[in-house]
Amino acid sequence: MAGIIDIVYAEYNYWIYVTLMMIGFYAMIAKKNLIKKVIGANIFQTAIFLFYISLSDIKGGTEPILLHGETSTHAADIIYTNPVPHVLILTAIVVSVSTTALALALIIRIYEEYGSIEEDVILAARRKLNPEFSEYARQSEVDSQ
Amino acid sequence: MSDIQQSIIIRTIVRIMIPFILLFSLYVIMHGASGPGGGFQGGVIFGAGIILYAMIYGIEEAKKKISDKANRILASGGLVLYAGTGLLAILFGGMFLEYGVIPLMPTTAYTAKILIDVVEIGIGMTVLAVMISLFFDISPPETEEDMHIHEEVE
Amino acid sequence: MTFDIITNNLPALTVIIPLIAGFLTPIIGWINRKLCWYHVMLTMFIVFLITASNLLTVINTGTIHYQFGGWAPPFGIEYVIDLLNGFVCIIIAFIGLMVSIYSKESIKKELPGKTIPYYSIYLLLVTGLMGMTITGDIFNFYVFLEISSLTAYALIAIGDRKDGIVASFNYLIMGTVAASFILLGIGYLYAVTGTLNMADMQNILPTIYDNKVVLAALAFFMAGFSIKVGLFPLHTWLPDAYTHAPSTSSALIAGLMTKVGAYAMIRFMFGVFTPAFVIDMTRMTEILTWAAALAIIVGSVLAIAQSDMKRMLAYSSVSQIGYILLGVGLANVIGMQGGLLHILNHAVMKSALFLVAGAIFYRTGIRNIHQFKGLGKRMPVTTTVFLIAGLSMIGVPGTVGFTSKWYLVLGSMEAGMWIFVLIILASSLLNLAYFWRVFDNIWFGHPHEVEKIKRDEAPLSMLIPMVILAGLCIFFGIFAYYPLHYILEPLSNMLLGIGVLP
Amino acid sequence: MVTDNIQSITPVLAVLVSAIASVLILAFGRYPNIREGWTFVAAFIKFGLVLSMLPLILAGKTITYTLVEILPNIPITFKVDAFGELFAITASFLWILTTAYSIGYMRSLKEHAQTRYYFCFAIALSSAIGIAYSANLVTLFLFYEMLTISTYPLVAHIETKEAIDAGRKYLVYLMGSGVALLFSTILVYYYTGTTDFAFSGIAGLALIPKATLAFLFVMFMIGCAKAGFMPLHSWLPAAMIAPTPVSALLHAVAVVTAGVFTAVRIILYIFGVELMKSSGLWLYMAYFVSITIILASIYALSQNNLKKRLAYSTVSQLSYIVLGALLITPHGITGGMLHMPYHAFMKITLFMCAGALIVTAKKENISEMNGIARQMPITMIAFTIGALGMIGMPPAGGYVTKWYLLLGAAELDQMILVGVLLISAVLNAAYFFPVVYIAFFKEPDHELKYNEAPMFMLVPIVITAIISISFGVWPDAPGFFYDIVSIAVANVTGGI
Repeated sequence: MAGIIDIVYAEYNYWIYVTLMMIGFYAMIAKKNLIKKVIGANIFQTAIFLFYISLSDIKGGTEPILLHGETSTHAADIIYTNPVPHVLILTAIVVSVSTTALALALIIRIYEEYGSIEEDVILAARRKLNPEFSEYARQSEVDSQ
Repeated sequence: MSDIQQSIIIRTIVRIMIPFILLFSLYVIMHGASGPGGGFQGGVIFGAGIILYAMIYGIEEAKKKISDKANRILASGGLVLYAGTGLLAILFGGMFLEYGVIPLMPTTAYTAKILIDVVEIGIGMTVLAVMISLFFDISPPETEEDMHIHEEVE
Repeated sequence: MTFDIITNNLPALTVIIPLIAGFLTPIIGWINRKLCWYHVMLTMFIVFLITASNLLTVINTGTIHYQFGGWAPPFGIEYVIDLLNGFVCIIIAFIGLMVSIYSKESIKKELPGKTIPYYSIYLLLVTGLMGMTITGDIFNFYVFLEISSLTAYALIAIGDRKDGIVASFNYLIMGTVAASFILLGIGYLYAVTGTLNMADMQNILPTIYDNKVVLAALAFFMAGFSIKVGLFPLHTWLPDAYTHAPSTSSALIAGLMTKVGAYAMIRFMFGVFTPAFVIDMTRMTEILTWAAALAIIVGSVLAIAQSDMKRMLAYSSVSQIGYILLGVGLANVIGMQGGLLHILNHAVMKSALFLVAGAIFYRTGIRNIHQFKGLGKRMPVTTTVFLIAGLSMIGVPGTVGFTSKWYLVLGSMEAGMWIFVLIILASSLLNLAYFWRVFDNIWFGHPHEVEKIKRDEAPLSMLIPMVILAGLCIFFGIFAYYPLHYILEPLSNMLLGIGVLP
Repeated sequence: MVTDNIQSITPVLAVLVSAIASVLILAFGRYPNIREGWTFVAAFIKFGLVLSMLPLILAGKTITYTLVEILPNIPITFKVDAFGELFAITASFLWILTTAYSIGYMRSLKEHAQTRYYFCFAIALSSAIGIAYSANLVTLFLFYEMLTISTYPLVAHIETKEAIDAGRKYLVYLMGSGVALLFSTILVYYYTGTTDFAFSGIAGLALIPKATLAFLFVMFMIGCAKAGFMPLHSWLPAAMIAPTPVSALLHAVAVVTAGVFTAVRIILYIFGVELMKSSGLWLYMAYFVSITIILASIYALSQNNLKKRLAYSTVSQLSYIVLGALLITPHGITGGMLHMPYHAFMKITLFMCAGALIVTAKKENISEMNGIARQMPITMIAFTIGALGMIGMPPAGGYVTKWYLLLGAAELDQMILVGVLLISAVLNAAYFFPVVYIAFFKEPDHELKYNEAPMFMLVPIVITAIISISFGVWPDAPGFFYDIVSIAVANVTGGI
């Protein structure tokens, strides 16, 4: 048993990220509320960001910035953390923000049109409005059961 | 208006804070070439300043300061500035974004620093404009009429 | 001298021109709204010329490498154009050009007042797709993937239809899951290789193939891309999104998004991982073929059940994606050629079909197949285009559908998978079933009322792209030799690691 | 026998003529006279072009032309040999007559959508000539599918629900079988790397396993559903809903003839005489088509609708042609090949007579035709000539081919097949003579006045009837079908 605990403890960052990711994934799939879906997506993405960030960390490392007075030869002695994942994640965060913003904008429009952000209500409204749709909706309900 | 929006303390503090926030954002943008910072961060800080203003003084007020059209032009202009700098490098015979080839300053590094600053400004413009317009777009409508429509839907 | 400057930088310009143009659109629209269309068309035309020139360069002199900012890989971002993405790029640019010509009238009617944002997003979508295709950097790929996805969500939701917004939201959720999986896969690969450059990665990976992280990365990539291309069990976002988007958006997204997704899948399988890994070690290609075969059948069967034209076409896309991936998954030169050829063929056919659906909707407001009676008389050119594209989908010889089917069947025989032969042939009968229903409704059934119907054809700017695409359906059906011989054959050899890189 | 090969674009032109005409027909859709004028012009030019190649063919040469290579190693090539020329002459000559007949028929009945009708007809003819001149299976498949698609609007022409259903059935059977043909084409290409027709068959096929070969043969024969083999025949009677000139087209000019043509092409030019013989496939298939011959005749007996009776008769007669090709002796093949144009001419006579009855006397069912010969003597005489040919009695040509077929069967010691041929002759008589009897000798229900069909319809009937007689009276006229067939037979049997 101790072995397992050691493994969990030694790489706790990965466990955290996996747990967060699954929470987010669950919310995206299972929650009927559209806002909660978006929150789920955010948790999911944030989990991945954490994974990237923890990836780049080195014990005892310092931020990779050349400070004044340090020459390049001097710099070789210092352990730097890897800056690349940070840069990548910066971009990914921007992407995530854009996605969230777009999702929220869509939710506002959905709310304006259907008066609800609950998936069930929207589905029912669509079925009522659009007879063509009913077949499809029934089918997808069967799928989900 | 909510209580918070009416609170004189908050209104005054926000009024005092905002110039500093914006100034700091400009510092962060311009510092991008030589240290931590850059267009993204600075733009977001700038946007946050405006959003703070909008939260306290109302969106209509904020829109008077920075209109939708201005937002659009800032967003487009910023990217054009960024890509234009890259294209400038092409015109001087280099690769895209290869700043060193532009004979602007005596040393290559110096030229690159100046041009990276230009690029950062462009990015900053876009980011701040997008942040602000996102806030404007997503925030609930404030006028009486709009509210009315919403109640109907519910 | 000036000419050199441009020719040296063509790879970068492929992406940058639509990007800048996209952001110039609001400014141009601010000056005069009508200029937007000319601006977009001109941009797409220039992009098309650039991609054509890129492809010719690749065919003549080999792969192009372009280093951003002069930073050499693996540190800098590198754009690499080889036969595969040169081929896909020109398809993107061409379909983009055609749809942009078409959109003039369609936008005026379907999206009044949204012209400027539409065109702006349009060009950004093209940027995203181009970037995804052309980049040689795995993270840069992710960024462009997200650009294209976000713009696609926006293009679907931009219309007035209520359902479009919900469809777009569902697509967004699915797309986010897909993109996150891909991001995770990228993270895993970066963790084990320490590089983001595709070529570099391909050199490093073979030494660590027994590492479970690599395997997990492959699984994440395949899951992510399967959602993006709408492979059968993961296709649920696709029919709604295609159906409820505005006509031009459907044509563009149906014609291109899934193709680029398929491209990405191919690129990752054969350009990041090695053929040996995906074919022999993990048998990923074999799994892919079965999934694709399932998609072919289920997509066609579901298409038969639809009465909404665009929905029918959407389900047919699900099945056609199966063709592409089946060919790729067969992992022999012939099947691969069939799959790759189908990228071109399906882009041409499906765009034409969606444009026709849009033109019919534009003139009559009808989407339901059962109401199509008498259309043959009313819109003869449009319906003829539909006939040609529909016959191509069925796979009648002399049209593009036949050539890819020929290769796919031959490839399946080569692989010894006779069941796939059966599936491909059966699916062409299923295609016949759902397309003929539409043909019947268009031309037959009301002999006496038809005489009274007046000719009421779509405007010229909508007809021209449709007719060109229909012409291409036949052109590439008869002259399939050229793409096959000059591009696809060396390309398939290259992907499968047979022969030397050009 | 060495054949010289000539490069010439003539076959391509012959195919294209009616395709070009179809565009003109569409363009002049509003002016019926000009529209039909184009059809006539195209028909004559086409026949002229086809005929212009005849001297070369009779001199034992072949003409090829490669149009374009659609896929690497898979060109669209045209090749005119004796067998193809046989079909091309039949189809292009009958097109002239059918056109004249169509004009009479369609105008008399004031049919709708005539432009579409002539348009599709022209395309169908292009496809038929394309099939005749194909040099490989891919080219053949291209035109085969084109023929199916272009004849669909003709079958569903009247656009009632029944017609559309018949059209669907037609399409499902023929496109479905097209898939089988495609499959076997690809299979041949996969195993041998070529799909070209060769006089002695594709050599590489002899190397593949016997079970696969049998499977391939079965797939090919399913692919030839246009030839109306028995389990896959039911589209043909259903398609009788179409206007009569279309039935004539289906039964005589293009579709089913194209089907048997393809079947014979595959049997003799893909598998080849030697392979058919060594693998024993010929015998199984011969028994199989014998069943069709007998069963279809029995079905025909029970039909009251004249056109349907003729349709089943076609199903039965087509199998003669295939049977001839399967009787891999020179005599048998001669009989089969010769039966193709003979049957076309005789059957078109019969159909045109049936159409004339519909237009003039408004009668479709045999039971209503009491004494009809008093009203339309010329038509019914022509009908009788056609019927005699079908049964295999002089003076029409049927007896010649039947004689060769019997000879072939006897040479091979297949007494069962001889018996089948004789029984079928009896059955043919059983279902044709009542029609003749009713028309000529039964008392009419009411007074009938002399009233023939319009000239446009009558003249073609007379011409085909006369040609049908000429087959019987002077079968080996120089430069006529017999000469062409003998060259074709020499080609496939290696000049034995």
